[in-house]
Amino acid sequence: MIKIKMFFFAGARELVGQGCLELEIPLSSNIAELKKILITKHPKLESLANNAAFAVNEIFVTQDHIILAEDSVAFLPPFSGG
Amino acid sequence: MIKIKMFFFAGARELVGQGCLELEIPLSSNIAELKKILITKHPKLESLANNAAFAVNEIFVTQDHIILAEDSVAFLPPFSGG
Amino acid sequence: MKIQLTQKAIDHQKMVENCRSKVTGAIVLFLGTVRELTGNEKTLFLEYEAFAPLAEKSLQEIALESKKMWPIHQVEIIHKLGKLEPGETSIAVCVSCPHRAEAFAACEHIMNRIKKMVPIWKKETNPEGGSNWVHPISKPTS
Amino acid sequence: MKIQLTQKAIDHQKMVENCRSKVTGAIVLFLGTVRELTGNEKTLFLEYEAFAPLAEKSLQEIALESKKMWPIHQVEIIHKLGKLEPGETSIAVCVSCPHRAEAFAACEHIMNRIKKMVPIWKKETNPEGGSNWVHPISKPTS
Repeated sequence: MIKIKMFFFAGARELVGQGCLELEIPLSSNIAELKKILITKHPKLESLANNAAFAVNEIFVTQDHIILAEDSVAFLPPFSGG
Repeated sequence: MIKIKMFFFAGARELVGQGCLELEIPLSSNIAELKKILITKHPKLESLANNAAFAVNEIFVTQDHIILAEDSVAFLPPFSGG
Repeated sequence: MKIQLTQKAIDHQKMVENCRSKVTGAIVLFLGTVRELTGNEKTLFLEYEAFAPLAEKSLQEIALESKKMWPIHQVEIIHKLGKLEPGETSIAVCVSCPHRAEAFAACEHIMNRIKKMVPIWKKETNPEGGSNWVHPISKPTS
Repeated sequence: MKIQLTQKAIDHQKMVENCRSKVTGAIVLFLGTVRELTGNEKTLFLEYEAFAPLAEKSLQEIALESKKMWPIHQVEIIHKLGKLEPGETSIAVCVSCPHRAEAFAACEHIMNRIKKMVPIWKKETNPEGGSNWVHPISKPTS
């Protein structure tokens, strides 16, 4: 298991109840696997998770990106800026 | 013959040497015929005249528009506003 | 709707505030400004001249036509006449619409029509004192 | 090039003056403003939130990408965060280019990219006190 930092924004932050939390996930998990872990813990996140983008250490990543220990992972619901 | 007022703008005004002049033209002349009269009087106008728009009493008109006595006719070289 | 030919500097800040509203989500402002260089030709200043009554009427028609084509909430068009130096605003068009695609399309359309349809002319004077009226025969300059 | 997320009112007048130059002939300013009505839903105010470091980086990338696509002389993008009331400017994009077609295209492209690519979100609050985050699943709102 590795420890990572999760950051939630906007609707996701409100559903989770906090903007930031520490999480333990299996070694070599990718973003798709992280999503499943998050949905198990917070079932209400499912719809947003399926449409969210993810960033690791402030860089956008794809579903197959492998997460490393101490990474900062951001859960980014569909954008509505502008 | 009828009397009309001719107005010239921009390059046409400079070629003619004045912005406004009175002119006598045959009864029932249209714009195309007026152009020929103007070019005969001011040969330097030819190139501009072939590309100019015309307005009668502040309304755009086509080549076959018949000019009436006392009309104010404007010679409008290609536009370059904006 | 406000259409104006003016000898004064154009106050685009005011135009934007006149177009701003609570019912629209997009404002597009276009400013045409005097360039110092056209190709290799240097411009010291420009002089704009209009056939004012017909120019105003043409601008009105362009604004009305655009209001039929897009859901324009407010539109303002101001053209400066007289002498203008490089960097100065010669024309400003401001449009507000519910959404941005409409506002961009309407504002650009208005500018394209102005270039083609409005009896206004500019004369360029170069640093050597030479000058000439711009009468684009084939295509309008921008 | 200036990219900014701010809590303050956006000074679009200053953005235009920063983009004005003697080498360009066209300035296009876009303002996104808060609408009071979306369909039949009334909005009392909006709250904008950003993942700031990534939002700034994304805005930078969009500006740089646009500079490769068009001859942009100057570009400024400012997004307001925090609470906004109907009529207020949430985003301003200002671009100067040699000619107008480029300036319109560049400014609209930048806005389209911002809507899609930048981690910023808005929450709508209605007069009854109800509120919800806007997370467009199928298509972005404008």
